Amino acid sequence: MPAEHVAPVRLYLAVFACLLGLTALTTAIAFADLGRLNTVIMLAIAVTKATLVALFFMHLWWNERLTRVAIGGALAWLLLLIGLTLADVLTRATLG
Amino acid sequence: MAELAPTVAHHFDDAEQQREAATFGMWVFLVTEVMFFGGLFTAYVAYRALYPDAFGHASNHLDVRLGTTNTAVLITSSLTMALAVRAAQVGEAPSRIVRWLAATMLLGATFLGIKLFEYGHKFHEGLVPGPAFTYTGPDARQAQLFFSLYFGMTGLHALHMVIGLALLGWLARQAIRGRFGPAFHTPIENCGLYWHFVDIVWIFLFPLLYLIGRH
Amino acid sequence: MEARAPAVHYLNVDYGVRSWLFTTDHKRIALLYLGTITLMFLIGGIFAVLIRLELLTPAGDLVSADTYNKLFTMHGIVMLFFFLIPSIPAVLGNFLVPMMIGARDLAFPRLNLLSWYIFVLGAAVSLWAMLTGGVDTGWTFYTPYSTSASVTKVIPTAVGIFISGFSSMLTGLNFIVTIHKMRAKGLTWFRLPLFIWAHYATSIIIMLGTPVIAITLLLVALERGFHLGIFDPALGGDPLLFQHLFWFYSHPAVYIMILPGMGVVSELIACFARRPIFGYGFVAASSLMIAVLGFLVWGHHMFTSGQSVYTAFVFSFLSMLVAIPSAVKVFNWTATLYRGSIAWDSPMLYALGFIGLFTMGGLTGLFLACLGVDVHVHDTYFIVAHFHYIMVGGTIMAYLGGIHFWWPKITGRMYPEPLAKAAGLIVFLGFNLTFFPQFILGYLGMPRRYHVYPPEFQALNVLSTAGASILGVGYLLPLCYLLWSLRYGPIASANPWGAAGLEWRTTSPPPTENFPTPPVVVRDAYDLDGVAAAPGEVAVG
Amino acid sequence: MAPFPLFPPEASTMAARVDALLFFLLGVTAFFVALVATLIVVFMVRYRRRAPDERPAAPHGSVPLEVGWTAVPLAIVMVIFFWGASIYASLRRPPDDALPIDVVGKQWMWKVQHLEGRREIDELHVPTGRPVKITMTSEDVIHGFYIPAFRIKQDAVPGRYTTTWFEATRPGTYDLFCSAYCGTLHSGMVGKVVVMEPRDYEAWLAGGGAVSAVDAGKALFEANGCPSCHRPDGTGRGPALVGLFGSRVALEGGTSVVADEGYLRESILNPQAKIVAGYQPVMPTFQGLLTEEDVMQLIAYIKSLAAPPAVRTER
Ligand code: HEA
Ligand code: HEA
Ligand code: HEC
Ligand code: CUA
Ligand SMILES: [Cu+2]
Repeated sequence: MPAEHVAPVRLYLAVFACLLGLTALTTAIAFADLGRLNTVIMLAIAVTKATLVALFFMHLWWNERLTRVAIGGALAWLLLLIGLTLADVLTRATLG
Repeated sequence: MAELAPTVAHHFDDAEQQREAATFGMWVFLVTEVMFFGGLFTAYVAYRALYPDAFGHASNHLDVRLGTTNTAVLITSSLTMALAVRAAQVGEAPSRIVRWLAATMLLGATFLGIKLFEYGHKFHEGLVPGPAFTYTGPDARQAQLFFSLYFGMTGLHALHMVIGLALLGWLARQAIRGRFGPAFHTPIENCGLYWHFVDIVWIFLFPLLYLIGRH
Repeated sequence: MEARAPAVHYLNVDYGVRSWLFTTDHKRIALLYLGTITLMFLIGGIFAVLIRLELLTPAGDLVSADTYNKLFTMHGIVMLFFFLIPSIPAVLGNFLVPMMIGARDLAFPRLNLLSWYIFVLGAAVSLWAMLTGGVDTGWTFYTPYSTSASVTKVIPTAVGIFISGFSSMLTGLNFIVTIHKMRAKGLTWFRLPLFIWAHYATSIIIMLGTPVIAITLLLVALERGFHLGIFDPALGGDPLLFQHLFWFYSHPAVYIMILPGMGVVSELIACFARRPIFGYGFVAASSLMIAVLGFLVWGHHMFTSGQSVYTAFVFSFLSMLVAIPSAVKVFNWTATLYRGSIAWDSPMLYALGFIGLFTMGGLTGLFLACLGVDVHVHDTYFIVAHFHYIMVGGTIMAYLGGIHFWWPKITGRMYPEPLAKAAGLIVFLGFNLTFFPQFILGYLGMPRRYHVYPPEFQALNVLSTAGASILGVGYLLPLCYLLWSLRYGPIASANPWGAAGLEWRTTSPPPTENFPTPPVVVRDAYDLDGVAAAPGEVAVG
Repeated sequence: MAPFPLFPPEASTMAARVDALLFFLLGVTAFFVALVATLIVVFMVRYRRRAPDERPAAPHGSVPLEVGWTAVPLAIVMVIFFWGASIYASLRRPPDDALPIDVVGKQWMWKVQHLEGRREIDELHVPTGRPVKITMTSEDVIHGFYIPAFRIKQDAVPGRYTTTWFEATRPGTYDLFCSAYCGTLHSGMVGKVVVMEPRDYEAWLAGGGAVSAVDAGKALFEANGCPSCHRPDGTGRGPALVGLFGSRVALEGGTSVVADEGYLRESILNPQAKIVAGYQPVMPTFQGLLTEEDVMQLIAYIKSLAAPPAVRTER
C-alpha cells in the first residue's frame, strides 16, 4: 500500500459543500412532481453523496484496491439480495 | 474494531503490516454492516414496490424540515470527523484533535436529539406500530408496515450513532493523553470510517423514508 | 526412534484457568472452542436420541407433541448454529490457519478471544431459553408461526443465535485479514494449502451472509416483542419475505458447513496419497465458485411456498450449476488417488468416507433442486436424509478425520489407531442405517417434523432408530479414546504422517509463536521435497 | 406391524411423470456413487502404500479431464433442470376447465368447500378423470397441502391465495398431510382424500343437501350490503361485478390487472390497494368482518356472475 495520504482541507470543504448542495437539491426535487423521475433522481443523488463520502472522507480514493473490491462486493451482494427478492415479489401475481 | 496497540504487536512483522491489517479489517467489518442494513433495505424495497400509494401517504407524516436539518447536521459531523483524522495524521496538538472530536460528538448528539423529538411527535400522533397505532388513512394497515420500517431502520441507525458517540468519547480520552500522532492513529481512523458509514446509511434513509412519494 | 516432546510448548508455557480464559493464542482459543462445541454436540445428540426414540412407534407415546416439536427445533438449532457452523473453522481453522501460512497468530488475537466469549454467551442465552421452556418453531423460524402463534421462548433463542452470529463474523474477519496480510515470505496465493482456500471462501460467505440472518432474527424478535409488523400478513406483510431473508443466509450457510470440511479432506488426501491434489487450481477455484454461486440459489427452499414461477425456474437452474464445482472437487480427489501411495491410516478412512457420503448427499440435493421432484419431497424425510448425509456423513466425517489427523500436532500425543479405525467403521455403518431408510420414507410421503405418523411407516423408522444407536456408539468411542490418549497416548513426533504442510515443520505441540524462526516458503503446497522421506522427523529446508 | 410399502401409490396424472424423473435421477445417482466408490476402493487397494518411504510422482493435472468432468455433469444437470421445470410448469398452470375447490387451512384442520355446496373437514372427495383446482389460504400460520399419492404439494399462506391442481386417476383413499410445520398438532393435521368414479362423486355431491358456495356467497353479498353500491347495471357507486372475473380491469393511475381470485380477495379485504379507473376509493374494507371462508364464497358468487360477451368487451 502506498504511504498514507493526507488530503488537503480545501478538498474536504469542497466535498462538504457538494454534499450540502445535493441535500438541498434533493429536498427541493421532492416537492416537484416529476412522476417516476422523482425517485430516480433522488436515488441518483443519494448514490452520488454516498460515493463522495466514501471516496474522500473515507479515503477510498487513495486506498489500496483490495478495500474497493471488498466494499464493491458488498454492494453487489446487496443488489443481488434486493434484486432476486424483488423479482419474486413483482412476478408472483402472474402465477398460474 | 482495531486492536489498540501503539507498539507493534508480537505477531506482526512491522508497524506497516499492522496498520494495513487494521484498516483492511475495518473495511471488511463495514462489509458486514452493509449487509446488516441490507436486510432492512430489502424489506423496504419489497413493500414499497407492493404498496407504493400507502407508503407515499404514510411518508407524508414525516417532517421533511427536521429530516433535512438532520441530514445537514450529520454531513457536517462527517466533515469534522474527517478533520479530526487529518489533525492526527499531520500531527497537530492533542487539543486540536480533541476539538474536532468534540464537535463531531456535539453534532451527533444534536442529530439524536432531533430524532428523539421526532419519535416523541410520532408517539403523540399515534404512529407507533402496535396497539397504540391510531393512523386512520385509507390504507392504515400498510401504513403500519411503513412505520414499522421507519422505526426499525432509523432505530437501528440511531443505535449505531449511540455506539459511535461512545467510541468518540473513548477516542477523545485517548487523544487528550496524546496517544495519536502521525505514527499511530489507527483507532481514530477506523472510528472515522465507522462514523462516515453511519452517515452514508442516513444519506439513503433520508430520501427513502422522507422524500419519495411526497408532493 | 522414540519421539520426544519439546520442553516448552503452547500448552505448558502457562498454567491455570486464567492462562486459558485470557489467552490470545489462537491455538488455545481453538481448544476452548473444541471443548465448547463438543459439549454442544452432546446436547444436540441427546435431543437426536430422544427424537429417534419417540419415532420408534407411530403413536406419540414417549413425549408430548409440544415436547417433540421443541426437541427437533432445539436439535436443529444446537447442531447447526452451535456445533456445525463453528466446528471446523473455529477449531481446526483457528488452530491451523496461522500455522499453515507461517504466521505467529491471527491478525486480531483479542478479537479472536472475544469471538469465543461471544459464542459462549450466545450459546448460554439460547440454552437458557431451551432449559426454561424451550422453543418450537423449527430451526427455520418461519413467520407468522414464530412471530404470533408460538407460545415458547422464541425471542431469547433468536437473540442467542443473533449473538453467536457476531462470533462467527469475528472469526471470518480474522481469517480474511490474516490470509491477505500475514502470509509467510514466498507463500503466494497459488502455494496456499487447499484448507486455506476453503477457509477463505468460507469467510467470505460468513461476512456477506451472517449479517442478514442477524437482522432477520432481530426483526422476528422485534415483531414478536414490540409489534413491529414487518412480516405480519394481517398488515399486508409478506411471510415469504422472511423466507427470502432467512435463506439468503441459510443456504450459503450450508456451504459454511461443508467448505471447511472439503478443505480438510484435501489435506488428508494429499498427505495419505503422498502427492499434491490433482488439479490444485481447479479445486481452489471451485471453492470460490461455490461461495459465489451459493448465494444465488436460496429460493430452492421455497419451491412450494407460493413464490413466483419465474424465480423458481431461475433458482432451480442456478442450483443445478452450484453442483458443478462440488463435482469437480470429487473427481479431482479421486484422480489424486490414482497412482498415489495410499496409506490406510484412520484419518484417510474418514476422508474417503466423506467423499462417498458427500457424493450421495450432494446428488440427492439435485433431486431437490429439480422442481418437479421437489414439489413431492419438500418437507418430507427425503430432505432430512439429504442434509444429514451431507452434514453428518460429510462434514462430521471430515471433522473427525481432521481431529484425528492434527491430534498429534494439537496435543503432542498419538491416539490408538485400531480403535480409531473401528470407530470410523461403526460411524459409517450406523450412519447409513440411520439415514438411508429416511430417503425411502421421504419419497413415500412421510412429512418431517411429525410427532405421530401412519403405521405403515414404522418399519423404516425402526431401522433408522436402530442405526442411530449404533451411530451414537461410534461417536462416543473417539470421545473416550481421544481423552484417554491425552495422558496415555504415545508421544507424537513433529511430523508423524510425513505431511508437507508448514504446520508439520514445527514441534508437536508447537511453541506459542508457532515457529522458532519465521518460515520462508519456496515450494508449492503438498510438495514433499525437503520433507524427510520416512515420517518422524522435522524436515530441514 | 402394519404392512410396509416402499413406494407410494401413483394416483394422479402427475405421479407417473414425477416418478419417471425420479428413476432417471436414481439412475444418475447410482451411476456416480458406484463410479466414485469403485474407483476409490480400486485405487486404495491397487496403490496402497507398500514401503514407508514410497514417493509417487506428482500429478501434472489435465485440462481436458477437468473440462470433461465439468461438461458431463453440466449436461446431465441441464437435462434434470429442463425435465423438472417442465413438470413444474404444468403443475403451476391448472387447466381452464378444472373443477374448483376451495380449501382453508387452520390450526389444525383442513376445511374444504365444494362449489356445489358440500363442505368437509379433513376429507376431500374428488372424481377421477377430471382436473381439480384447489385454491387455498390459511387463517393463521403457513400450512402445507400435501397429497403424496398425487405427488403434489402447495403451501397455504395467510393473507393470499395459492393454487395447485391434480387429476386423480385411481379410485381409492389416500393420505392428505399438512407438510409445513404449524405448531402442536402439525402431525395431527392429516386427512383423507377419497377418489371416486365420477358417478359416485356426483351422487356424493348431491347427498349433502347444503347450499352451494355460489348461493352462500349470494347470501353474504346481500347480508353485507354490497348491492347498495354494486348493482348489476353499474348504476351504483361501485362498478358492476357482472363478468368481472377473468377480465382485465383498468385501474386508476393507468395500470391494469387481470381479475383473478387474488385480485377479488384484495378488492374485498383491502379495497384501497387497487382503485378501478373512474371510481372513488369509498369502498370500506371488510377485513375482520368476513372469514376466509366467507371471502371464498363471495368470490364463488362473483365468479358465477358471468356476463354476456358485450358487457365484457366494454370493460
Ligand atoms: C452442509 C450442508 C449442505 C450442503 C453442502 C448442501 C448441498 C446441496 N443442497 Fe442441500 N440442504 C441442506 C444442507 C446442505 N445442502 C439442509 C440443512 C437443507 C434443509 C433445510 C431445511 O429445510 O431444514 C437442505 C435442503 C436443500 C434443498 C431444499 C429442499 C426443500 O426443502 O424442498 C435443496 C433444493 O434444491 C437442496 C439442494 C442442494 C444442492 C443442489 C446441493 C449441492 O451443493 C450439492 C453438490 C454436490 C454434488 C452434486 C455431489 C458431487 C458430485 C458428483 C460426485 C458428480 C456427479 C455430479 C453431477 C451429475 C452433477 N438442499
Ligand atoms: C450438524 C447437524 C446435525 C447433526 C450432527 C444431526 C445428527 C442427527 N440427527 Fe438431525 N437434524 C439437523 C441437524 C443435525 N442432525 C437439523 C438441522 C434438523 C432439522 C430440524 C428442524 O426440522 O427444524 C434435524 C432433524 C432431525 C430429524 C427430523 C426430525 C423431524 O423432522 O421430526 C431426525 C430424525 O431422525 C434427526 C436425527 C438425527 C440423528 C439420529 C443424528 C445422529 O447423527 C446423532 C448421533 C449423536 C449421538 C447419538 C450423540 C451421542 C451422545 C449421546 C448418546 C449422549 C450421551 C450423553 C452424555 C454422555 C452426556 N435429525
Ligand atoms: C360504499 C360502497 C361499496 C360497498 C358497500 C361495497 N363496494 Fe365494492 N366497490 C365500491 C367501489 C366505489 C369500487 C371501485 C373502486 C375500487 O376499486 O375500490 C368497488 C370495487 C369492488 C370490486 C372490484 C371491482 C372491479 O371492477 O374490479 C369488487 C370485487 C368489490 N368491490 C366487491 C365488493 C363486495 C363483495 C362487497 C360487499 C361485501 C362490496 N364490494 C361492497 C364500492 C362499494
Ligand atoms: Cu398445518 Cu402443519
Ligand atoms: Cu439450500
